[in-house]
Amino acid sequence: MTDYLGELRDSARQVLAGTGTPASEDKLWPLLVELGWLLAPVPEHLGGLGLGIEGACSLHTELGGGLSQAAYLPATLCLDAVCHSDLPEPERAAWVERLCSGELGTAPLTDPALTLASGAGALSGLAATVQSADRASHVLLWTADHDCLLLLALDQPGVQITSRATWDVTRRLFDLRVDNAALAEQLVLARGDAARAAVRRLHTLRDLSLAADAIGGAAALLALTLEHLATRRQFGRPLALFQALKHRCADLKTRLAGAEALLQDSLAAISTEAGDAGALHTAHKAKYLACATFLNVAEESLQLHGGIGMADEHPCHLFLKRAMLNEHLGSAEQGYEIAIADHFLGTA
Amino acid sequence: MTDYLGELRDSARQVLAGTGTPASEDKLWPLLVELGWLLAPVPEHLGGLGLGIEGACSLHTELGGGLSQAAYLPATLCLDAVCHSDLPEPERAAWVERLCSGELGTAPLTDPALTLASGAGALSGLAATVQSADRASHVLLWTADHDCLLLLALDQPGVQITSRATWDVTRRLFDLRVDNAALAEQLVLARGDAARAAVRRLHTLRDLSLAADAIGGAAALLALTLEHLATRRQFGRPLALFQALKHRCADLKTRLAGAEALLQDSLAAISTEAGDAGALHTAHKAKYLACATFLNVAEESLQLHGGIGMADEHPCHLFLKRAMLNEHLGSAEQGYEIAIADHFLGTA
Amino acid sequence: MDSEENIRSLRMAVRAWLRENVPAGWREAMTGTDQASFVSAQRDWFAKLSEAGYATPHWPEGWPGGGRSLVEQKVIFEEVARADAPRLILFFVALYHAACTLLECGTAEQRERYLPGILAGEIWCQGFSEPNAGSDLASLKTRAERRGDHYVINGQKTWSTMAQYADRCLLLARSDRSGPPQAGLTYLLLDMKSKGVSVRPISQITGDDEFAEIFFDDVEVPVTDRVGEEGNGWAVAQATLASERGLTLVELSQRMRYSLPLLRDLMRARRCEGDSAARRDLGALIARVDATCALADQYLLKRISGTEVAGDASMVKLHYSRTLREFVSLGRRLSGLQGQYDPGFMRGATQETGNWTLDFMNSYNWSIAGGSDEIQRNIIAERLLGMAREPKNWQLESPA
Amino acid sequence: MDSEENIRSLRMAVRAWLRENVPAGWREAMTGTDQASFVSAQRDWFAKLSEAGYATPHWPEGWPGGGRSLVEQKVIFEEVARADAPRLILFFVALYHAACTLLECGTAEQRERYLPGILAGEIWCQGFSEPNAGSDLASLKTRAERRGDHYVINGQKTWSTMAQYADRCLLLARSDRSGPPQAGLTYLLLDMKSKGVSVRPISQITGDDEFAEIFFDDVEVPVTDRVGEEGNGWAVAQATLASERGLTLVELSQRMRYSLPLLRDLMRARRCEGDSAARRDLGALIARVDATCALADQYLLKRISGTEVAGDASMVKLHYSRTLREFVSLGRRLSGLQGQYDPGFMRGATQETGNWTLDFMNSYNWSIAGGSDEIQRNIIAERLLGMAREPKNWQLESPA
Repeated sequence: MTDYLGELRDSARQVLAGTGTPASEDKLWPLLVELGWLLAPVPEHLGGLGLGIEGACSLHTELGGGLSQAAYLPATLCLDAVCHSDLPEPERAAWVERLCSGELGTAPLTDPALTLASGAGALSGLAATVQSADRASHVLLWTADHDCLLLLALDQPGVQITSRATWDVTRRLFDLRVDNAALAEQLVLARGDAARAAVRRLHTLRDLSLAADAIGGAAALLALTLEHLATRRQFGRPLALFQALKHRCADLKTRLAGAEALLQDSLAAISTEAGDAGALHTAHKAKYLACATFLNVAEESLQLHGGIGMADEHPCHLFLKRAMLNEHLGSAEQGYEIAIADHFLGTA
Repeated sequence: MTDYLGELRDSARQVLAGTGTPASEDKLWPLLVELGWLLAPVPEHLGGLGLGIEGACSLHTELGGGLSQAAYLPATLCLDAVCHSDLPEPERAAWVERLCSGELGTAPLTDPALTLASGAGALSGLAATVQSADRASHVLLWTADHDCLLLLALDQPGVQITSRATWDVTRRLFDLRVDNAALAEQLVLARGDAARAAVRRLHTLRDLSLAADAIGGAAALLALTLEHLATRRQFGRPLALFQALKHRCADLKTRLAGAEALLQDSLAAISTEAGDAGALHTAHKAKYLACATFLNVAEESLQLHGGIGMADEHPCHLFLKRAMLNEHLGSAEQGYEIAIADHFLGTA
Repeated sequence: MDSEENIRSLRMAVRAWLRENVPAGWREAMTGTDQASFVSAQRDWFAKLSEAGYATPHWPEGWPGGGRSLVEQKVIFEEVARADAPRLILFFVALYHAACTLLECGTAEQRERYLPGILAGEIWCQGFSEPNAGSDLASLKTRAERRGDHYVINGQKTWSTMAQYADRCLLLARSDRSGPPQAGLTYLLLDMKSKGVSVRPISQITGDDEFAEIFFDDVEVPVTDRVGEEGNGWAVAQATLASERGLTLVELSQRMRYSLPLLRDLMRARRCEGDSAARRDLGALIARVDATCALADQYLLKRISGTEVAGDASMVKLHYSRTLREFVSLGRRLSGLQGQYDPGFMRGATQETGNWTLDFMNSYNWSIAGGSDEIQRNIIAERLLGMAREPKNWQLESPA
Repeated sequence: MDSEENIRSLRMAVRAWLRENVPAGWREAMTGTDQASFVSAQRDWFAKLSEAGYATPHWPEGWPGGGRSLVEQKVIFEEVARADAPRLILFFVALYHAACTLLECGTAEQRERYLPGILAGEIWCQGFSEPNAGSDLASLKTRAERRGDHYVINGQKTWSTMAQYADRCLLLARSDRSGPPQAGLTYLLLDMKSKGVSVRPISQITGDDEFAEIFFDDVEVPVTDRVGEEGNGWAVAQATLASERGLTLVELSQRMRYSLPLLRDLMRARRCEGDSAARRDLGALIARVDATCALADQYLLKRISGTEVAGDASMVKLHYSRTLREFVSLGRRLSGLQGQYDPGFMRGATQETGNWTLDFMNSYNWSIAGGSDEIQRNIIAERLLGMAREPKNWQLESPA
């Protein structure tokens, strides 16, 4: 299986080398559907490759490095929720089939603020940062109290999407407004305790996926920067020969290696228990460190590139903007560091 | 007057070059009394040189650079409080005379926790960080509510001093315990609003003095480090030739220049209005930045010295330890940054 | 002349004038998407300032507005910052770089020919930087070949501020490739309407295009438009770069200080005034901003008293650049996800717009251009701290 | 052999043994002011560990306790860290550096002669570092002159851990000054009781004296106590330094992780658990500590699988050293004024004593010794990232 993971990653790398930077959604989405990347994390008993979270994250890393515009990350979140739901068969299998063959089920990359009107079961509220919502048929949502996890069809009354331009142009985000959408018409995946566990699992996956994306971005950008330093000459010498710059690159590489090792460790530790609270805290650390490291690499890379990095035509800034956005995705409102500390202090 | 300040500083530099590092209290105290340094900040109408806070701080800087063990800093605080008190003449003049001719009036370098028993006027509580208390005849104290500023004689019942060893061996600090000392027997310098203004003035002076001490320490240590880097060779070249080290030194020098400019600016701004709240906030910034910079220089210097800096016989660590202590002196309990922000936000 | 009384009354006069004259809503007008409105807002502001005599305080006595001491110039810059008045970005090169170069190194004829145009609002740009030259000015490659009464220019310049609007260009080009790199440079005044000049705005990562590339294809420049001797361009360029040394950083650091309330507003809006982590960062920043202002002030006073030493200017620039980064980083971080939404295009917005992600990216202009932070650190280490300089002959045995 | 089952049962066995055998209050005993009690506590602990077979897991099959795989060694180190058991600082050079050097490069005779002594508790020290040599081992100056059957040693070593207690010394000395600096080094085993050896403990800034200087005045070492060929000492020294590569850092990073509760205790005592600034610092630190552990683990797994590349070890050391600094700095800062009072002397206290100022100063041992952070950065940049190396012939024209 690990071999298979390696092969998948290599082929992803090849594919992304061919799609340019950033990797356009139009090109990449059909390609990744065709190549079966959506099947990678799906359990074998549901017809997938059974590569689990590690498989998905391996691809997130490659897609992050290629600045992918495709909504693969939220699609895997949506798919995972369906796979791990208690939907009756063959309904569940049918959904897995649909979501793996090109129909996009997306998800918000931060926590939505949705409530269910008591009794009636009408859903209202706002979900921000829903990626590629205009291409999706459904979106995975959950209520603010984590009491209900559901798939919402986007083509129904009371549901409205608005495009929100971000500095990061490698992802297209939308605000999704829901106004009294009848729960009866939605596909409920879990309720009560099961929903709470499912949302924990979803949060865990989302954090690890964002971490993987960040690691991929940081590694690709550091490579780009090293190439620049090796090529560009000043005062008669390549920039890569200046010790002050070398030491800064060594620090970046070391931080990146640490964040990467932490992510690998976290993936290994939680692959069997993604729904519990311990797994979520493990994921918090991986997400925090990977995103902080990506931003650190991006800030330094812009400086190390000098003027050329300030030009729109050079990809350096695309990484920076993705890194800045990544930092604020997930459950970032109060800061991941605070959540990590509170868990450790037992004050959460 | 500025010329005179320059001369005083130059002579101080010469004196300290002769007393070794650290500059021993036994040698330095009699010398600085004799040289009239205590008179420097005393107003001319009280027989002093009228060099004010700037004069005192100029000497604090030199004494910081020489790692002075003499309690000149608290002595100037004590003296300033007497000079600016409403004590009747000739009593005040007599006190100024005593405190300038070698009798040590000291002061705590953090805020004491003292209360006056209501009505009776008996003082009780603890003052930590009283410098060189074993050599002093009196100590300047104030109550926690800032309602009373006084001189306490150390040779009386109910007053007890205990030496507290610090990592910093360039200052000798004491805990002072006061148990029901009758206020009648103390010399009250101010009460009520006058006391509150006097404590503000004292805090302002203390912060600026600590800042000056830190600037002096940082400058002397940076010079020592540069000398080490110029002298020490590795891989066939002086360390000063390695760009990574050069850049770190340039950063240290730039920070130091900023902290120094801020202190000079603050001294110029407040010399006429040391008792008001604006002056205290100005002093907070100078103290915070100078002490943070000293610590930054000290941490980097230890690394830049390599092994030799870890040996007790090299003076590098004496600066580090003084820098660590300085950070926690003054009103550091909640952190100076917080006080600066709160004042700016209007939430203080 | 610089008596406290005179300085105070100048300050009050400038302040009163600015109160009356700073156009309300200038930021919106100048940062709109429309190029024409940006240029016309800049022109209007220049005309006003110029009429009041505040655009050319650094020009010699005899010129309108001229004859001000450095202390007086500092007062004007400080008050402009304090009033949050627009910066004259479109005219800065003309008023400072071009004028000071002409005044210091030009002939009487050149001064008579060009200074009135500058006063009348001609726009100049600087043609120094080249692709692949970075902070290493001595390695410039644009050629100036002498042919009779003309130089013929071929090559390319980049990162030239507002070159797309410029009437004239301060050009540094290589007239001799034989000697040491600094020796072969010649300094020319070039008409941007000359045949063979083309300009391509650089699309920046912020969406703005305040810089441009300039291409020269057999462009002719009369020998009479050379400043200084042939091959002496390096020295003339140093004069150009020194022309506003200190003043700009006094202004910028003051602007940064006067912009601190933006952070207060942000913290209120984000309801994190009570958060000790945010307050600690803010408190530390405030002290560093004040220190930047104090250092910039002190530097200008050193220039005035003639006690400046090599490396002093570098410390001011580095201190400003690092502190500005902290300032905008804190804003960016506290803005959270909201700060990541793109507010749409803002032309010439420069710093401290309160759009923190934009401000954050723009702050790199100050750590990269005009001698990067790394170059400043080299200068500080070698010239001010006296640390050993790398020998000139250090070369890779086999160049990579 | 390394089946999950076997590893788990080893882990449980070690854990159970440690629970029974770690001496209660060892920290107090070992860090008291009395040298004798420190040495005897170390000896007792060594005897216990040795008897249980946990002191020499890295020795080959056939030796007591030996024949353990790297995975098994890792388990033992992890459990020792987890149990907060004492480190065998007094015996570390003997058990790792001396033993591995002998096993890898020594003759059969040397092994038979010295290994039993090590097992019996002989103390060895390392004689590599010299004053003014720092991280530049190739520049060593202590001389080894061949005279018949002996080498005669003259010179000085420094920063030798616990040399004042040592029976023997691993000595790297210069036998040839003619060739390139690395080529003329010879590796010797020296009896510390030899005539002409004197030791002076170095008084450290923490008050401790865990290092010493060693002086050699015409000290004779038999040629039979040479390891490897004459002039081949550099290669032998590399083997010495590689002997515990990875294991120590796994142990140290685990110790750091298990010491995080000290920060929790501190925050409780200082009543700043609710302070978001302190919590933010703590949260960031926890993630970095975990990353250090993960990186150290990953490195050892690379060694086991043979996929280690040059620079990997440097990243682990640098990551540990920087994170340790953050750890102790946070503790030092949160300790406030209380942390600045000197608790009195603590011998051999090493890290994570909860006396934060002491721990802070001790942390510099990890950023300076064993290849400073700066050296590690050079290695990472050049070997791992492939950044250009400075040409060997770079020299100042006129040496300063």
